[in-house]
Formats: sequence, C-alpha cells, structure tokens
Amino acid sequence: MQSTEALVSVGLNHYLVLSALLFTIGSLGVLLRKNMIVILMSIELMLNAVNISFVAFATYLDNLDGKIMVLFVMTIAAAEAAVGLALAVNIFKNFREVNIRFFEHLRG
Amino acid sequence: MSELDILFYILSSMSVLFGALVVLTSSPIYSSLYLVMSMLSVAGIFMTLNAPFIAGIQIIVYAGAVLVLFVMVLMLFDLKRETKAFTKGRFSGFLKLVGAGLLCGFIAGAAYESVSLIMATSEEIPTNIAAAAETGFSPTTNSIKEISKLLFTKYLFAFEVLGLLLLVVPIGAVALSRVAGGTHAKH
Amino acid sequence: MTSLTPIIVLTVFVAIFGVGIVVVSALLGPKRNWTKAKKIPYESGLPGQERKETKIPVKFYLTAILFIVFDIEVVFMYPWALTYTEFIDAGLGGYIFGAMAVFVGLFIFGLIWEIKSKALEWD
Amino acid sequence: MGSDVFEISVNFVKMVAIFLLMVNLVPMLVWVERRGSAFIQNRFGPNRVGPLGLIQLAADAIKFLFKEEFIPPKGNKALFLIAPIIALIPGAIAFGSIPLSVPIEISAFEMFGSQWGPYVFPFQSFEIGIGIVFVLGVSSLGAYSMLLAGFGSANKYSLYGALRASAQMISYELAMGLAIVGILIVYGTFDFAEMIAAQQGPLSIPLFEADHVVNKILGILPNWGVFYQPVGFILLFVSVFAETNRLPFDLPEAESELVAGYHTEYGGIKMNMFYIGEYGHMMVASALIAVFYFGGYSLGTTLDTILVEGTIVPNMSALFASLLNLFGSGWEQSTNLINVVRAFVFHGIFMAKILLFLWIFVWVRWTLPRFRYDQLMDLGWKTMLPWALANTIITAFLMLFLR
Repeated sequence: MQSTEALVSVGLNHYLVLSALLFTIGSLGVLLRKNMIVILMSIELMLNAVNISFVAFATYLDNLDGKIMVLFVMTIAAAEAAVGLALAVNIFKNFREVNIRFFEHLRG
Repeated sequence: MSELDILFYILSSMSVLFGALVVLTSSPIYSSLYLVMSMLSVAGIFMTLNAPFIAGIQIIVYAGAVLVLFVMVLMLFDLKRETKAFTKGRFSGFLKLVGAGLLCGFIAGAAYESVSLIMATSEEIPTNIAAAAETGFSPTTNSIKEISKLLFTKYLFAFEVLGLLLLVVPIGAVALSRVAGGTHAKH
Repeated sequence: MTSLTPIIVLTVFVAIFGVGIVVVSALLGPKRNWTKAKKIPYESGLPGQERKETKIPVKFYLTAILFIVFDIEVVFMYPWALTYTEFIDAGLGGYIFGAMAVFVGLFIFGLIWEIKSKALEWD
Repeated sequence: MGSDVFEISVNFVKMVAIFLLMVNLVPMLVWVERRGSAFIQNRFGPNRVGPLGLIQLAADAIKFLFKEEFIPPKGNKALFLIAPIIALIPGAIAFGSIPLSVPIEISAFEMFGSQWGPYVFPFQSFEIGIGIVFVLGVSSLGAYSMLLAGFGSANKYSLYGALRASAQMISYELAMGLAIVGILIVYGTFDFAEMIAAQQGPLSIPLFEADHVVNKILGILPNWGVFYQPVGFILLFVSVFAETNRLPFDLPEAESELVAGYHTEYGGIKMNMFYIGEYGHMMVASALIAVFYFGGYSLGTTLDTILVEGTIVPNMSALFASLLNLFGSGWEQSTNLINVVRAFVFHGIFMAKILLFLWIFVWVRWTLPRFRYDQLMDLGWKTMLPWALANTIITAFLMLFLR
C-alpha cells in the first residue's frame, strides 16, 4: 500500500475493496439463505457491487465504456429479477411455501 | 480529508452495513427495505464518482421499480418471521462458510493485483478525483452527452439486442402466469 | 460536479423534522386505555370480519413486472432524446431515428402483445 | 455546501426556508381546498375563525398536534411509524431541486470587519446537474410510503388500498416518463435552468425567416414549451393527477369504496404528514409543469425587460433601500440589493404559476367524478401509454425537418 496519504484520500483501491466486500456479502446471502426471494435480493446486491467497480474504473481510467456497461448490467438485473419473481409467485401459489427445500418436488 | 472522502466513507459504510443486514435479518420484508437503503447509498457512491446520470438511473430503475416489485410480492406472500432462515446442515453450512471466505480472499487479492497492474501499464493515475481536478487531468466534463453518443455509435448493436431482451421478458412473465396453477391460469 | 452533501443534509433535516413532530404529538396527546372495539381494524363499522387467512389477489405483481420492463425502455430513451438534436446537426438524423424506431417498434410490439393477451384485465 | 462560513450558513438557511415554504404552504392549500370546494358547491366554507377563516389553518395544525397517538396493536409498529416520515422525504427533496428563481449574484462586500468574497447563490435547495432524472427517481420512491403504511396497519382493507394506490402510481409513471422524453428532444438538456433559458424570446418556427408573416403572428406568443409539445403537456398533466392520487384518480383512498385506503388506521399528526406528502408531490408536479411548458420563472423577454430594466425592480429596490436606510446608509447604489429584489420578483412570478396549477388541482377535484379501478388502469396502460409513444415518435420525426 502507498503511504498513509492513500488511506486518507480516496483512490481506486477503496472503491474496489468496497465492491469486493459487497460482492462477498451478496454471495454469502445466496449460499446461506433458504428463502428464494432473499436469494434474488442478494443477487441484486452482487450485481450492484459489479456496477460500483465498473463506474470506479470508468472514472479513474477516464473512458466511458464502463458507464455504458453499467446501463446494460442494470437492464439484465431488472429482467432477471422480474422473471425470478414471476417464478417465485407461481411456486408460492402452488406450494404455499417459498423455501428451496421444495424445489426437488418439481418434476423434470 | 476532503469533503469527497468523508462522503465516500459515510456512504460506503452505510451500503455495506445495510447489505449485511439484507442477508442477516430473518423476516424478508425488513431485508427488502434494507436493500432499498443499500441501493440508495450505492447511488450516492456513484455521485461521488462523478457519475450523476448513472446515479439517477440507479434510483429510477433499482430503487424505484425493481424493489417496489420485491416489496409488493413480499407483502402479497405475507411471510411471518422465518425460524430456520439459514440452511441448517452443520457440515454443509461449514463448507459454505469456508467457500465464501475463500471467495472473499480471492476477490480482495485480485483487486489489489489489478490496480498495480493498471498502474504499471498506463501513466501515473492520480488516486483522487479532487487531486485530479487540480492537476488538470479533469474527468470528462459533460459526460452525460458523451455517454449517449458512445452508446448510439459504438454500442448500437448491444442496444438493439437489449430491446429484444426487454420484449422477451414480459411475454415470458405473462406466459408463466398463464401456465396451469399460475395466477391467471385459464380455468 | 453536483455535490451530494446538501441532499444528505436536507434528507437528515426532513427526517428529524418528521420524527420530531411524531414525538411531540405522542407526548402532547392524551393517554387513554383503548376499548376492545378500538383495537380491531376499522372496517367501516362492520363487526369482526377479520378472517384468519386473508385472501389477497396476487395479480398485482404482473403490473409491477410490466412496469419494470417498460420503465427500462423509457430510461433508455433519455440519453437518446438528450443528444437527438446533436445527431441531427451532425447529419446523422436518419441513423439515430432508425435506431430508436427499431427499439420503439419492439416496445410497441410488447405493449400490443400485453393488451391482446389480456394480461392487464382487472376483474 | 460552500467554501466559507457565510456561504454554508446562507445555503443551510435557504434549504430550511424552502422546506418550510413547502410545509407551510400545505395548510394554506387545505384552506384553499375547503373554500374552493365551498365556492364551487355554492356554500361558504370556513369563515368563523378569523377573517375569511384564515386562522383556521393554525387552528387545524395545533388541533392535529393534540390528537391521541394510536398504533394498531396487531400491526407492525416500526413500519407503521416510519411510513409517514418516508411520505415527507421525496416531496421535500424533489421540491428542493427545482430552481424557484434566477440565481442571486452577491459581489464582494465588507461586514463584521472582514472581507467576504463574491458569491453566486442558486435560488434552490441544491443544484443538481441531472434535474429531471433526479426528480423522477425521487418521486418514484413515494410508492414505498404507501406500501409500508398499508402493510404496517394490520387492516386488510388498507393493505388492499396500498397495493392499488402503488399499482396506479407506477403505471402512470410510464406516461410521465415518455412525456418528459418529448421535452428532452425539444430542449436537449436535463437541467431546469437551461430549459427555462431556452424558453426565452418570441415564438418562431426556424423553417421560415424571421420577418415572415407566420413568425410575425406567432411572435406575440412567448416561446414556451406548451406550443412545442401540446400533446406532451396533456399527457403530463393527466399523469400528474394519477401520481399524486388526486381525483379523478383517487379511488384507493375513496371513502365509499375502500375505507380511505392505506391511511385508514392513521390519525392526528401522522395523517397530517401524509397530507403534507401528497400536497408536496402536488407542488412538485405543478412546478414541473410550469418549468417544462410555461417558462418557469420567466414571462418571455418583453415582459422580463419591463420587470428588470423597466419599472418594477428599480422601484421596489428603491422602496427596500429607503426601509433599510433606517439601519445603515448607502443602500441605494448597492447592486446586491437589486439582485436580491430581482430574484424575489421572479420568484413571485413562479409562485403565481404554481398557485394557478394548484388551483386547477382543486378545481378538477370538485368537478369530476371518480374513475372505476379497471377504467383507471385501462386508461393508464391502453390509452395514455400508446399516446405518449406516438407523441415521442411524431416529435422526433418532425424534429428531423424543423431543425
């Protein structure tokens, strides 16, 4: 690490560490939680972490491709959340329960 | 400690704290509300990264649309407080914890390596936007117009493919609700 | 650069203002013990209809999903509308209009499909 | 927020003043609503307490403070209490980002023995480069206060009302977004101040030369946005009624249908905070309509010149100068005073436009009947949205040639 001055002024490292932290929290959520909707939420959290590092690199390397990729990542995340929740509602309507334990009942 | 740094430390600690609360709270309604707060603080972080347009879009798309759907669906389910929110398997739980720790270590290491890698290739990058402003290395000024110009020249194909994707998603969601047992099934 | 501190200061101020009013009204208000009738949820006078398992129609989520998808298409039109006149001045008017014509065409096709498939019917 | 102590304190006082302006305008609007509805229904309305019932506002506010604190026992206590506070925040922040008048330029002056440098104070709580996107994003957060209020109070009618209200609010946000796309095509900027600047001068079509007869006739009209985007104006106007749950779109709160919807279990000051939130959204909506389509704080160049160079600002600043001379001397020539007075004159114009649109909100509420819920949703999805798309495409197509 550079001198303590880097600790004071916020640089690219700080944004990357922040995005790494958020990414691991999201992946922990996916691994540990049973409720399907909370898993979808932690996937949103992971995608947010990716967005932070995209924008951080776009700002510090001063090219705009990162910011355009963020727009695309947001669209994909929203589409995935929409379809995921449509599935969750169907499962809830049939099984009155949204925990992952029930997924082995699905045939095929 | 310029104004920008204090802002960064406040917002990043808020987003990490609320992100952790999303995963840890047992009742899903509270975790979705913590996720809203985490999204808003991430939008604030985009502001400190000199990307106000992306912050605005994040508030409209994520906090204003996606999470309204999450909160609405959770209210419809009306799940009470879950007792066994976390997977109960002792061995599998332990395995997952170790896996997650490894993942965290890899990512943190990759972050440090990539920065020094980039430092080596391109010329000296000022580590702080405020410092950058003084040294004349000013980030792109009115970047909102440059973003859209780049979007429609270089990334036009991706833009059209996204239009197609956004056509498929509603049709899929409606088809899902039409299937036997779905909410709008034809009975 | 749009500075962020005034927004945070205003939010905190409004939140403190709101919490303050609620606390003041809680302190000033009279304290009475509530009769049983006051405790049950208000259903415009009809006594005790509170069934155990309230059956709430689940079809609100379909509107929210359609809203997300069409909202993203509207959000993608913001940068297009922003530099539309600049593209025309640069002589690329037809190109940019064609690009958005395809995108809006898909938007309209999705909307017509939704209307025809009666996904938005409210009983 | 500013470089030195003076600037920070002025910015903070300005922010608090604009928020209090919004909060204090609410009882005034309630009074306008009660007297307006009385006028429309050919009766008197409150006129007992003070002249024309004006003290009624203060009486209502104080009465609300002394109401009993009621929290439904079976409901979710935390969400029940958070909901009214969240109802306040979006309206206040959106209102703070709209420029209410021209920025005030203060040249360097000497006070308390030290020299204070020149400042420029924007006449708004905070300056934000992406005006429209920010206001749209923040106003879409309003749906959360409804959902939490409905879920917090354990009453199934209020949950049903909250779901209906937020479903209605989000489906009209699409038509609002597309109407704003039409505005963006015409002005090509997100910032409100640049939009208002673009609406100066007489109306003219660039296709014909300046002294052509068509431009002569049109020249009478100011160069406002409503003449460029008439359909967009109608779309935004209608969808703004639905955004703020005002009649004829207020079915989720209708007494007869849904027992006053999501704020059934609320009483006293918490109910009042929902009103402040609703009226705050109405103020933001009428300010947006004024900025997009009616030239914001400017009245078109001819009238502006009368205001600034002509008679009004010089006379008023002379009047203020004579008043201020009682304290200090030499206020006549100070340009700072003239700048401040000019800003407040333009602010007066903008508030006049906002109050006009607020009166239209009240007027429509007491004349039109209420929509049924499926008619309401069909109007949103099946008529407003296609019209908004058609408006955007036609505007883009015409801009290809008129440019």
